[in-house]
Amino acid sequence: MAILLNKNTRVIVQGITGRDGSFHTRMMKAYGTNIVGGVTPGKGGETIEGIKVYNTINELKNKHEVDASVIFVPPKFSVDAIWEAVEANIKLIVIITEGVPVNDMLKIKNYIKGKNITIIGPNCPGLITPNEAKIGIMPGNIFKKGNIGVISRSGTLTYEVVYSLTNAGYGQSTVIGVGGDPIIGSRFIDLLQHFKNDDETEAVVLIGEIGGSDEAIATEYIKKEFNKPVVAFIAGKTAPKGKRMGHAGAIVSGAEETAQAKIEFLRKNKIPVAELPQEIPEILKNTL
Amino acid sequence: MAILLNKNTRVIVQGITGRDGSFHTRMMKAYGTNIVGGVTPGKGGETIEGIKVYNTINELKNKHEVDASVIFVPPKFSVDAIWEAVEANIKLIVIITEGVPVNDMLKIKNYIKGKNITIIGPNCPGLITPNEAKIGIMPGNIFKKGNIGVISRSGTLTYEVVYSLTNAGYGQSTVIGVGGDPIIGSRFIDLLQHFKNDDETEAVVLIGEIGGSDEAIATEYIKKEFNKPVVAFIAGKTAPKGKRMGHAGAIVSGAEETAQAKIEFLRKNKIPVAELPQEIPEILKNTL
Amino acid sequence: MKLYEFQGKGLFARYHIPTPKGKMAENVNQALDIIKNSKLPVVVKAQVLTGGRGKAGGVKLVRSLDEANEVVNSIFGLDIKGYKVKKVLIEEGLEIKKEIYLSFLMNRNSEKITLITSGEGGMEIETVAKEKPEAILKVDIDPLLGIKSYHITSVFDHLHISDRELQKQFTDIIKKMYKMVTELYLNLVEINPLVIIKGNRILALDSKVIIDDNGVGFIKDFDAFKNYDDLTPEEITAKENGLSFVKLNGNIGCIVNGAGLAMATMDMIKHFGGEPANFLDVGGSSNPEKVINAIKIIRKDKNVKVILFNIFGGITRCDDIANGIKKAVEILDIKLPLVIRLTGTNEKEGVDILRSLGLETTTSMQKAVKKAVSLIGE
Amino acid sequence: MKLYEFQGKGLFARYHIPTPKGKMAENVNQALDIIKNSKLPVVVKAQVLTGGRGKAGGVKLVRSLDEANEVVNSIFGLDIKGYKVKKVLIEEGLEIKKEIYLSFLMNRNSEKITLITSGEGGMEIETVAKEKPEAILKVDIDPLLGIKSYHITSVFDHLHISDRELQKQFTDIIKKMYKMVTELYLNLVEINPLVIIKGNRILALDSKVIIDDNGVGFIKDFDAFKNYDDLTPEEITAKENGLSFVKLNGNIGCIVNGAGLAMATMDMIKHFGGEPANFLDVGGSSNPEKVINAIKIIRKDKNVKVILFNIFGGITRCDDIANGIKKAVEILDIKLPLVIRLTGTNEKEGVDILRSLGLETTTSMQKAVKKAVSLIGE
Repeated sequence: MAILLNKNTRVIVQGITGRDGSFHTRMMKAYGTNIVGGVTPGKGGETIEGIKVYNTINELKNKHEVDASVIFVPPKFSVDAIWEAVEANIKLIVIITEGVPVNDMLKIKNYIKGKNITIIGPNCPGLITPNEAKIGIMPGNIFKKGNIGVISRSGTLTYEVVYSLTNAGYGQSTVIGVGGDPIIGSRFIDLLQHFKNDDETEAVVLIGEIGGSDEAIATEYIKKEFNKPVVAFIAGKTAPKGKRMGHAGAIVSGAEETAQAKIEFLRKNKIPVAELPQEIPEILKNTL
Repeated sequence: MAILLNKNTRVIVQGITGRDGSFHTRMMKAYGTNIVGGVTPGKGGETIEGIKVYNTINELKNKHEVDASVIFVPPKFSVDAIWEAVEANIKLIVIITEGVPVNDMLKIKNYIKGKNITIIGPNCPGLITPNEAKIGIMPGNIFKKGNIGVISRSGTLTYEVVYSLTNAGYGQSTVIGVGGDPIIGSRFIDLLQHFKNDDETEAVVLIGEIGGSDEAIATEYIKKEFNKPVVAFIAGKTAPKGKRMGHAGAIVSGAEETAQAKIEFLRKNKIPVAELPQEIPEILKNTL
Repeated sequence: MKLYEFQGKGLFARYHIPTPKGKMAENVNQALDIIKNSKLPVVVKAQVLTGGRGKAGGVKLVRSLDEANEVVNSIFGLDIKGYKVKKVLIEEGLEIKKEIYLSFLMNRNSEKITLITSGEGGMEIETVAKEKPEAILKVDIDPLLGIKSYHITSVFDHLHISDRELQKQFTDIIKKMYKMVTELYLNLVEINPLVIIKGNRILALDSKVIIDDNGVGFIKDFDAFKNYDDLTPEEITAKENGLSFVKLNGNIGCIVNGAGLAMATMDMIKHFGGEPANFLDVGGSSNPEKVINAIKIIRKDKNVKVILFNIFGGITRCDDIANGIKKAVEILDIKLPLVIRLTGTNEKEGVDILRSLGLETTTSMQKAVKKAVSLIGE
Repeated sequence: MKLYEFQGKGLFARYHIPTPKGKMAENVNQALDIIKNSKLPVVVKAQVLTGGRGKAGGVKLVRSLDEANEVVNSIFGLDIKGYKVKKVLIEEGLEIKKEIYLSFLMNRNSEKITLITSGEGGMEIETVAKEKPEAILKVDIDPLLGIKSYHITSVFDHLHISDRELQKQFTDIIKKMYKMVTELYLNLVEINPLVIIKGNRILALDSKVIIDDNGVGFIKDFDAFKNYDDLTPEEITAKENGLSFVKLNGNIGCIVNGAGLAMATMDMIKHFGGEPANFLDVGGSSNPEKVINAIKIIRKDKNVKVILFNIFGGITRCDDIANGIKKAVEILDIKLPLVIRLTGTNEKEGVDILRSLGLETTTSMQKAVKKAVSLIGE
């Protein structure tokens, strides 16, 4: 089953006419994603990579059923693009854009509460259910169908880990990059709840980093309610305090936000933590 | 069981120190309502009718569990009072106040979607589950425990109908005045859904009036999904078009909003409509 | 509360929504003076709080000074659906390229703020809805979010507006109208037509503004555009005294607590063969003054032959009403027969007070209504 | 982005949040001039983008002109946590009756805008949280609703402020701070202390303002208070070129795509016994220029002995990076050894480009990191 995404998921691309939007539309289509339409205001009527472009989601929805949207719109217009997807009641919204203001994301998160809408990102690589579909910018070739769920705050580090998993024979059920911003649509705990109910997922790899407390919240949840093995990796042991490490959300603002503190807390709660990303398959082998 | 309210419901009174707030606190207590506290900013620490007063709901909630709030706050302060109850996540909020601006109610209604909060009112008499508890300003003595649910857009007209029901031997499960404003927390259809699932309710009396289309929406719902007898009364057959009849919501702005059109639509859908409020018990007798 | 066209345009000016140049006149001479000093043609528009003035001859073009006298006199002489024309607005004549309908309203059904637009500007929207529904676009806006770019994009798509400069002006007008709706507690703001004139400028040629009665208390300078011109003098007096009153054509005056019960009372009078003279809700928390004022207002109507009280006490207490009646009887010289139905909160106290005055009461609404109707028959 | 105290107070002035009278000085003479023309006492406050200046001697009272020279010179001579004092703010001395802590922040955990207040003004909030947690009140505000009267009531209750006049001033300040947070995309606005002075006036004695880096592009006149003073010159160059760069103390320069992978690369260097010289994320959609700029920035650091590329293509394409390296090799005279790890999107094209330059690549991160560390050892 995997989670959130499969080959039947009907996906639209917001910002489909831009450089990244069109390139990744091609890549997603090539991977098998069921892309039903694109949206760029003022470009309605064009065709990009064989996909019809509309001015608004509402116009598009008159023609197509939609399950998910991926947003490649530049920061200046991204906030309205997100609201458009939310107001159109699209159930899965993946925001690739980096640079969405935090206070807009706060409003959006508070608005979708209770509305059964899942947002992934912003500032994220998207998600993939191997051999079925991908939404976002992940390089499809490194993934392999299987039973490991992966949730990560980083893009390329996810590829690194997945690459090791695939090479070691561990395929993935669904891999999700949650995004590097301080306020993100889905946190570790939200996605763990999905993996808990997914028959295909036998174990989960969590890839965290400095900043915030999502790893600690996830740890508490895993300890109490999560019934599958989890292996973690935390990036940023050598990151200095108070400096933003690329991601807007990767900044240590309290002692509990360091990589060391997170690793300790995970281990204290019997969740194994790899020293190097490439060690994860080995640890998984001992856990499964 | 009745709906929404019983003798265990823990109720707070916002605006408890005002003339109406304190008077009706006494009346509610006398009827048996479990009033656990009151709120008036700046009056914290006082005691009204034996009930402790707090400055804010949050302060009150440190001391008491709360299931419902009734708002007697004057219009100028009522909007913040409603938001305070909503933000405190009180599950049943009854707004007696007349004069809440429509655009604030619109915001409030959109905000509570998906949050499992029920609002009754504004500009309403409240609700009562006879022999258990009442929230609001209804005169308790005319009610009698029984199996008829009553939903009404009017206050005193409700009393009139209930008085006839009680005199004819028909007790009530729960009686709700939904309020006379154009935008109200719970519309007929919302409450019919509650009555549908209530074992104690055997039939429902709907008391409508000119303006809006809540009666038509309820009619469609009853026809399709409601499995108990319904008897209706619609006030305003002699009301001129385009004139507001007291209630902000009681104004005919289209042909389908007249009493005649509503009555016709109900009858077309096999829902009996009384000519006079006092005829309702007789019609019920033929229906049950 | 409805505003006049010129008041609505005053608000437009405040929000920088462009309108034609225009001036108000309150009599024929003023109007002629303005026209003399204007570049012709001008349009003379009757200011009345009702629709359909165009058909009634209330809007006319003046192309030359020769025409002015006749046009102005004819408009000031009009009575449009019962409203006498007391003011006219004189505006520059414009070369119109396109007419659009645009409005925002508080939507009872969708529970959103709804933008409505159509390319059939100048026609009444109800007519367009009936005859050409596909010409209408409705966009529901969540008041928690406000108006967004994609809402506006869908308006452009619907109206086929692709010119960038027009889009810019249009966006500006839409956003400002939305701002008006939220800041001024409007139930409706309608521009019909919004026109595109020569030179690709967009202007609001007309205005219809309705303010939420519950909102007026929250508007800072509400007094600047308050008007009661669509109410009768009695309705104004009632409003100022916290009573809901609507005049009808019958002879049984009604004083009722609660709007629903008041309507049901009217309906029942009719049912038993009588004719109600009014709708009157004395409201909750009644103090005795309200009853006195209610009686004063009702007996101004010389058709009224009997006053029927129908009181079912809830938040209203029967003793308050009874005390009001008592005071009224003491102060006013009431010649009309009073029929009193009294029941509910503090019923006993109320009945006792009235009994001490020799006034009979009943607890049955039907009995009271029948009695009032029968008194007319006598 | 952090603002200086004086910049934050500039924003306070714009929002009409009262602050003490004060003037800026950029050198000793300016400062002494200002003090000469001021009513004494005054307070001289070092302007640095870090906390703890008080303990470091960066805030001093000048009671008489005799003291001025010594105080001003001592403060301009300070180095506070690596920040040299280049500016001071000279403010009127005030008679303080009460000190309050008040801030708003974008709260990652509750996902609300959180108001934090405490009666222990002047102390660092982290210290209060540890030593006297009950002194702190946190009020979560839903950004869809904004700040409401009951939020403010709970602040008064917590701080025991019952004086009506004080409540009025306080309410005003709280609402304006909240407005600042939302309009200026602030991650934090902190007033510590907010003081009540003689005559019951409330003033912001200090300011700490952090703007959301993602928000700065949306602020209209952001340039007016932009500053990069907490960044090194290399960090500024990096920022201006769209690179994320943080200087560290090691000797292995790193160029990585993706922040997480960049951190993991640093961690792995350390793990294998090396020392990273920097964090550098070239970001997604890289164009060749970014790679050239990255190399330029890294080799300014004379400690760097080897440059390690760790590229895992996703949105970044390997051929773009390879073309960047190619151009850099052509334009720049690169003396440092390059260790290149390249895999992912367009890997083959990238490897081919580099091979044509005689540059070896690997697909293994561990191999690359080990090689870089071993090159240092040689």
